[in-house]
Amino acid sequence: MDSTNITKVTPHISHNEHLIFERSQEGRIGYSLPPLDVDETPLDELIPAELRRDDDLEGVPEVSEVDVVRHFTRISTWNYSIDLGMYPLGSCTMKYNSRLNEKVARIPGFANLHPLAPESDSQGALEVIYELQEYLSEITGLAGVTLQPAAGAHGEMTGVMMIRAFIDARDGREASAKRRVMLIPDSAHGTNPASAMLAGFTVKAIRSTSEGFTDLEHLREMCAAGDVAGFMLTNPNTLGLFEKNIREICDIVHEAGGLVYMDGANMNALVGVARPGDMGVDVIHLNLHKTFSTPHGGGGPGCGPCCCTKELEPFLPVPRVVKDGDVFKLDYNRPQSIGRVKAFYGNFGMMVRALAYILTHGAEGLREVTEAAVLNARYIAEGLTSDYEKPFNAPPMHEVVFTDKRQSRKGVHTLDIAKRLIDYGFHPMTIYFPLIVQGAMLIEPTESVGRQELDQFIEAMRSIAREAKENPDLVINAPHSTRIGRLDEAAAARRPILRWKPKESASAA
Amino acid sequence: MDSTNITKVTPHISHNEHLIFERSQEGRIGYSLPPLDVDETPLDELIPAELRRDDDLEGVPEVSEVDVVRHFTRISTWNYSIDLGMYPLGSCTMKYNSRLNEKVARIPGFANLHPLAPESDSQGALEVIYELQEYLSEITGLAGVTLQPAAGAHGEMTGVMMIRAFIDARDGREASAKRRVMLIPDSAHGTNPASAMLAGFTVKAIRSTSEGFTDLEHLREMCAAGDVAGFMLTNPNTLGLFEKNIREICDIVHEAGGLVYMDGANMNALVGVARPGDMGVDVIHLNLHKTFSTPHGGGGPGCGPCCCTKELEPFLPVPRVVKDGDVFKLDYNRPQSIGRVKAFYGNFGMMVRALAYILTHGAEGLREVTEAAVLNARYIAEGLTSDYEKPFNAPPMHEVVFTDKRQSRKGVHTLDIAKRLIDYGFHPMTIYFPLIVQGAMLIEPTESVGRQELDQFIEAMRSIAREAKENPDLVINAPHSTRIGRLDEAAAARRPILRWKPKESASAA
Amino acid sequence: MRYIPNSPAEREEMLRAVGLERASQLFDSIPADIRLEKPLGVPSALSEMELLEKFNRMAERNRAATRPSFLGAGAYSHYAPTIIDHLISRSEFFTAYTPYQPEISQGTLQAIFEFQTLVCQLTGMEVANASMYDGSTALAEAVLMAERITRRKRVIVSSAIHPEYLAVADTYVQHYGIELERLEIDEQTGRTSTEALASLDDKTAAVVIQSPNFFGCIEEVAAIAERAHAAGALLVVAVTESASLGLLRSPGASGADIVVAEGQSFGVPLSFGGPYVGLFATRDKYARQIPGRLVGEAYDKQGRRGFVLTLATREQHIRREKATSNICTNEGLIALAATIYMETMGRRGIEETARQCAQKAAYAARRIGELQGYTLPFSAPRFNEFVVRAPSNADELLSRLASEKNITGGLALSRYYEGRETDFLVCVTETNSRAEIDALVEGLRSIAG
Amino acid sequence: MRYIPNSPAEREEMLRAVGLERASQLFDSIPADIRLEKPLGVPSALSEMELLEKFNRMAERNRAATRPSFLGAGAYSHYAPTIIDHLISRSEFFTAYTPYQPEISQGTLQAIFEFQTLVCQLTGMEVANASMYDGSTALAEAVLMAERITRRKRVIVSSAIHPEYLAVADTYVQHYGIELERLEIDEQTGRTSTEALASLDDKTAAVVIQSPNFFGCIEEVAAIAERAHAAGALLVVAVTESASLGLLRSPGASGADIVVAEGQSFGVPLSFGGPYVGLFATRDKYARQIPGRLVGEAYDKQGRRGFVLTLATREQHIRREKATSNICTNEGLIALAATIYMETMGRRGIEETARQCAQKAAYAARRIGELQGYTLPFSAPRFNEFVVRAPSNADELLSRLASEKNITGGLALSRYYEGRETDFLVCVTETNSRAEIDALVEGLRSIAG
Ligand SMILES: Cc1ncc(COP(=O)(O)O)c(C=O)c1O
Ligand SMILES: Cc1ncc(COP(=O)(O)O)c(C=O)c1O
Repeated sequence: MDSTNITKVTPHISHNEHLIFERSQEGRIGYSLPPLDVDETPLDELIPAELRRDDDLEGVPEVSEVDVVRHFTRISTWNYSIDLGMYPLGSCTMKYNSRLNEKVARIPGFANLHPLAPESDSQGALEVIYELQEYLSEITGLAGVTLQPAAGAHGEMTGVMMIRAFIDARDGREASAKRRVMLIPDSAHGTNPASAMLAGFTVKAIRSTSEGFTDLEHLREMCAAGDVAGFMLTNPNTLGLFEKNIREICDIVHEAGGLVYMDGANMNALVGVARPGDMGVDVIHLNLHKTFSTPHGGGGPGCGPCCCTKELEPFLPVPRVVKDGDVFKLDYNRPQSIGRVKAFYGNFGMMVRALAYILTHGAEGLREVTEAAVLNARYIAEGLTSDYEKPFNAPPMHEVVFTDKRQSRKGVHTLDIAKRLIDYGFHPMTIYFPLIVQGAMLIEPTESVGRQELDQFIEAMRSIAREAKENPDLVINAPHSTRIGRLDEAAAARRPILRWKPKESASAA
Repeated sequence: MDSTNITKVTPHISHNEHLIFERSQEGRIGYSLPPLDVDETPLDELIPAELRRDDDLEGVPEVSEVDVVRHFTRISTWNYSIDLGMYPLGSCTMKYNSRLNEKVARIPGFANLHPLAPESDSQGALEVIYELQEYLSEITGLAGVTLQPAAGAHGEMTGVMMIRAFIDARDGREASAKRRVMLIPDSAHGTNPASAMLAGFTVKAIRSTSEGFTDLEHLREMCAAGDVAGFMLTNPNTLGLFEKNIREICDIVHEAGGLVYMDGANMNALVGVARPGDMGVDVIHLNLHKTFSTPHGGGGPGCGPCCCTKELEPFLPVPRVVKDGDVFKLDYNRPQSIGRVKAFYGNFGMMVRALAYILTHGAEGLREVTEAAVLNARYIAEGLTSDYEKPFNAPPMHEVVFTDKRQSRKGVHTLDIAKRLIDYGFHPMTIYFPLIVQGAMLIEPTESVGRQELDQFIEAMRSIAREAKENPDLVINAPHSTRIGRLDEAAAARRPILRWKPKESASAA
Repeated sequence: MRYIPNSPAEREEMLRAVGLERASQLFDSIPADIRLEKPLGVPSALSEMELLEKFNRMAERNRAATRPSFLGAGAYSHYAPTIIDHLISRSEFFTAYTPYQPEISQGTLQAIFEFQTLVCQLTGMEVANASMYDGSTALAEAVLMAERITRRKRVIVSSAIHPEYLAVADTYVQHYGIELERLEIDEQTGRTSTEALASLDDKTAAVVIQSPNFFGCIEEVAAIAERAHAAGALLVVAVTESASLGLLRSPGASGADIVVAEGQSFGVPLSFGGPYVGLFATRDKYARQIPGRLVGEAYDKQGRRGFVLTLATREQHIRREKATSNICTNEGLIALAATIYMETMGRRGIEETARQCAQKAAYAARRIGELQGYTLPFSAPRFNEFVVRAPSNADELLSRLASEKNITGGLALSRYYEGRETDFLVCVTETNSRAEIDALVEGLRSIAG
Repeated sequence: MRYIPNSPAEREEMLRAVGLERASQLFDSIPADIRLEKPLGVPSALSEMELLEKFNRMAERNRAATRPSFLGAGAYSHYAPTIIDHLISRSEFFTAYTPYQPEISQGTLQAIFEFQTLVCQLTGMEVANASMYDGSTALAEAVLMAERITRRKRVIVSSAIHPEYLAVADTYVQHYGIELERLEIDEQTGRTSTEALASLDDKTAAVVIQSPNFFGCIEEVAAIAERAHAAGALLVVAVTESASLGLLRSPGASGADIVVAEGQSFGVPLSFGGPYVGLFATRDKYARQIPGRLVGEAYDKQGRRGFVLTLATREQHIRREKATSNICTNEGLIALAATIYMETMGRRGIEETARQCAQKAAYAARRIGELQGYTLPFSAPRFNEFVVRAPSNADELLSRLASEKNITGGLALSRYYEGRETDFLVCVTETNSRAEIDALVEGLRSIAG
């Protein structure tokens, strides 16, 4: 039945929840505090008026607890989430987030522990960090581990800075000053060049071959220049293909005096099956919020541990968590360290979850996950080849990329297909990444999806392919089933409104 | 945009979640248990085969943890709930369920306590029960309290059985055998007569006056017969009106040798303002899951404490929680008790929540709630009088009743108005109760709703009244915005399908 | 008050809007002489911080909650998968009312339909309701239902049923002219002695047993069913430890006509005795005699499947005093928890849990039976509970075990029975590690010796 | 494995469907010589029960988590309303990704828009981003942003900034040719000594201060802002204790150009140092230089309001090495928690919390200041932290306080500074009861005496 031509109907009250500032009413209260239990000193005696606020916190909302609960419960229903269905964002590894891990991270002994508490009274927390370091070292086949970085990009910055510090130490500042080029494939994620930049490197791109692999010729060429500090590659690469020449790649870079950085965002294809350390990689970052299932939280928090070879270990950030007998300690005495990348020890809460993930799976379970994840991706690849163009032939690992070549002939582009997928009840795949594939659609089902749902997804994609032929407008105008339609992002960027303002002054945005 | 004539679109994957049995796949696993850590004895030595299952639990689902989480997360989105908006079910008191109370009830010291643990090691739990008893006694103005009943109806049964036991003791079995009539207003909730029945009473109805009050004449008449054991009334009554003659009513019943039972479902209109004990009531039940905000949980658990006068106290169920010095004890030695109405001590988890509710509000807060609840109902009454017929003139307390008299002239009935309200994003009010009002619409906003939402509700109801005049079919065919339309309940009752069966044998339902 | 959205100022405005000056006028219809003029004798409001402190302090006094325990007797410690609490905490479930409006209650309705199905599968019955308050009230309702079906007044109940269940049944039936005759316990086997069944006659509405019974002994349900049916009586079977359904022949398969059970074993916290959930199942032919709510399949105009509350004509809101029961609010959220438990554990997990309970109990029983001075008086096969006869007063022995070894060793039967001063009931589940069991055994040894 | 929906049998079928026999063939594209042939050196799987046991055991070893504490120094114990954890635990929030698809991410997007607004209101700035990793990295990014804006390389930083923040800044800027010059501390007031500001010149990109500073002293922000602006430099103000924003003149109102803060005080658990959330705010004119994500208002064809990620051209996925930062995943869920905190506490609760912190700290400072042998070296006004000079080595004194009195009395400054062996930093918040404060005072007295 068509509900839209029915006057004054909102399908659900939760569909028109305003901003909290629009709900606020003077005098409403949502908090409770015990009465002040010490004798009060006149504020002026404590803090002179000129150092105190004089705006009476004008504009900060005044709402009841009930208002807050309804507000966030309602707007939460506007989100898609893993718990509602498959979330096949390529490169993002949207796998199931275990409730058990959430519970463990909330144990008061962890949640209420102050980072500056005496080490002797924080042994359990230090043990968590140490044990996780050990397992990540085993999984990557690399000796040194820091858990300090807060996300993948942060881990990248840490890793490339370590490469720089290592080369400085190895060649001496002067010689190393001539080694300031970081090679990065044209298929790489944007954070790679941005992170290299933070370490003061000049970024040069390495071409990919028509098969979707690193162009060894081009790599040799660039290395020949002698100014190469390192090569940052993702493996499996962002096309979902395993760089079969990885050993040779590492050799080329090493012979040229550079180091190999691996972006570990795609480790969900390798855990328990192959180890970067065994491939010749010198340093890698992991995304615990991908491979190790810590929740994405609508954009973080993450945790981006950095693992490296023995040679690079001295350059890891301080402090390091070490074991001395059966006591865990913080080691600050690392003269060659690149320094700190974050206050305290990183996103500890994520470490607890990731350790719980590893221990829940065990060795067999971790490999089982990898197999299931790759199998699911293969299954989708198989299911869609007849309807969508696959730019590369090599069998995909944990994710597969398609293009909109065929559909675009009818004027239907990747963005339209993605939006139309929403009407079928799925979150779209990653689109327009990697940049080297025209209208890329990067699909990563992860291991957390069952066969029926994979079949539904394949059926939906095929149906969209048919619609693109028979009724392109239907696809081009999608989505048709959401609370709001496509938003005018261009206009939003032209005259950005980045905060709420009270009506009167709203113009003065 | 009209999404319904778009082929193969389900607005959201969560909209077509099947039964778990339809999801089940042989070999899927959702559980984890530690390996058995004792040496295993062959089952046949423990339990002979003929006493063991031989069906291999055929048909019980086999699903993964991820399947379960998605299944319930999806179907949960098909529910309306207090957290999504106003839930104005008259007589049900759907108020905000505090998260703090949920947290408190889950404290391991309560959640993991076995009911048969030694009293000396359960003092905290006994203290919760005792303290709650004390406060409920203060709130009702009645001396004796039991928390054993699991819900309101259970409390009713307990209360009327106590009345019967009291009369048996007072008049002697023989004389009392002639007192087996329980008077109940025609406006009463169905559980009242059903509970009276359980105590072996014959139920006789008392008429209500055209003003919506107990008909005193009729009451006197019935009492004259001399066979009256008691009178069960709800106050404020189910029309939302306070029985202003309550004192007189109690006198009439008492003089006739009967006792007065008050259904306390509507106590949200009285807490801190007036006490049943002061009105002459002998025994009352409360619904902690209404007045004291323990969550309804989609149909329970509830908790229906029963409070009574000193005279009735000896008849309360066993065991009672008593305080002896500063030790809390279970007292089983109550020779006149009606016995047990439930194993153990009642729905303890609800008691913890209700006590937290009382302590969070404090004396002032409890009265504030009552005022806010009655004010909200008055505000709605005021807002709707111009569009809907109000059967009674007296000012309503915490809830107000309207009829569909005006709308039904156009063929639009209460059920249609209720369903149409769903399209406006509200849960409907209680309908067709009380039975004595034609097409009753009983509206109870509770204190948990803010003015804007009350105005939206009033506006929605007015708009429906307009639609009923201008476009009755729109209302008669409502709802138009839900996942499914009105279900054929008659057909469902004619050939009931009350469980899932595997396809093949489905016919044999 | 942070739970009341409207500010004092807003409430003032609203008062004006309805033509009043003072909030007190809202209560003008209450005669002055019965209005409460002083504030309630309730302490003043506590903040969240203060409230949590108070309850944490009280919880700490429940020492028994945090030590190894071998208590069963109607409430069992089983492992509850973490997702249960997460899912029932979705406010779409726990802040919803009874599903009176199916169009916006399908989540609850479908979950109940799954619950009813699972209860049927595990009990081996054909139809189950949406839940009762708990096992004990379910048993009482079963007796009343048997009377409705057979129109007979005599009911024979086993003395090996949970004493508190029997007490509740006594309360429920006392005004129905139903007499509950007790069947003795066979002191050899620990089972209900079937001799008295000879007295079965055409006045007998039902035979009521519990299996495994209160002493942990598995009854010969099939045999008793035959005897009952031969006399035209119904067999009512109660189960307090639902985990046993994963291993034992289902009551349905053994000939029961009505099965009631306590569902607490299915992922529901002990919570000092409640809220739990009563399971109630019977034969299709008795569906219209069932107490409580039933959810059935239904279709809308477009033929879309949904679920609704059905057969409401049995219920109090329609039939009033003629209803099959007075129950209204039941145990919805707890039934949901049990549903999530049964589906998460699933076919294999329910079986494995039962297997571990039986094996661990067997191990504990063997070890304790070997102890100097301790004996196991009953010979019948058991599931996960068994009676131990101690060398001295069991109550004193168990309190010493608690204070000296910090173990709750079981339940002294003197709580319910005279002449069983040295007996206590031990329960072992999958949550009791071998180390705990060994500590119990060692504790019993050292305290007795 | 219960987190993998497909059963082994289903996976076998799927393997066939993609034309393979064995799962190992899925990895044929990996050269044999680098495939891992042995199982990983990771213990075998733990069940839920075993896992919870293990983590509970580890958690118990964190004794400091469960005793009264007066630690601050960048991480603060504040009361977090219960609803925060309930709401962020809705899977619609915590299992969603960065809101790349606005049509099905409006919940997250609107929440971030509210977060940005609240951060602007509290800091007194015009534009704020969707969050940074934490306060320390936010500060480093602010320095880099100041360099981008001014194209100057000289940055003057106060030595009274959190030492770990300074360390992070050193790491971030080391390859940018930016030198961080330290401003000394005035040993009288405990404030940043402004003398060195004389050296401000046209090469100076920014002056960077923290207020309240690491020693708890409130800086004269406005005065420093004037000096900086006079030289065409920006003023960057860091706040580690965001609760202070409820009482102190906002950095924006005092002339700051960039404000960074640690948002942990807003309802975020201590969690041994993370995850926390960095607040980052500046002036409208610098909006296009901001690092990280920004959410803005947008409209669809029917003119319905929604929110989208905007000004993406600043970011790495578009600009790559020319981006304003490399940040991608930020602290979404923690920003949501902070948003819920700010809205629940609201205008009056944020003010009241700050007031109680200041009053309780003042009380504690006065009581400690009166103790034999203890002095308060710094004279500047403070919020809720202050330095105490002890009669003997502070580190030893605090360890005795912990072991003998079970109180974490504060932070010995020797952890970060040489020559401050007898100084320690005490923090008092609304969560410290008067009884706790008195116990601290008494403990310090008895241990010193
Ligand atoms: C291939 C790749 N590299 C790096 C990153 C950056 O990781 P993060 O978002 O945790 O900073 C991502 C994630 O977006 C990625 O997909
Ligand atoms: C007036 C009235 N009396 C009694 C009851 C029965 O209470 P319960 O559902 O808790 O058994 C209700 C609730 O439905 C009610 O509204």
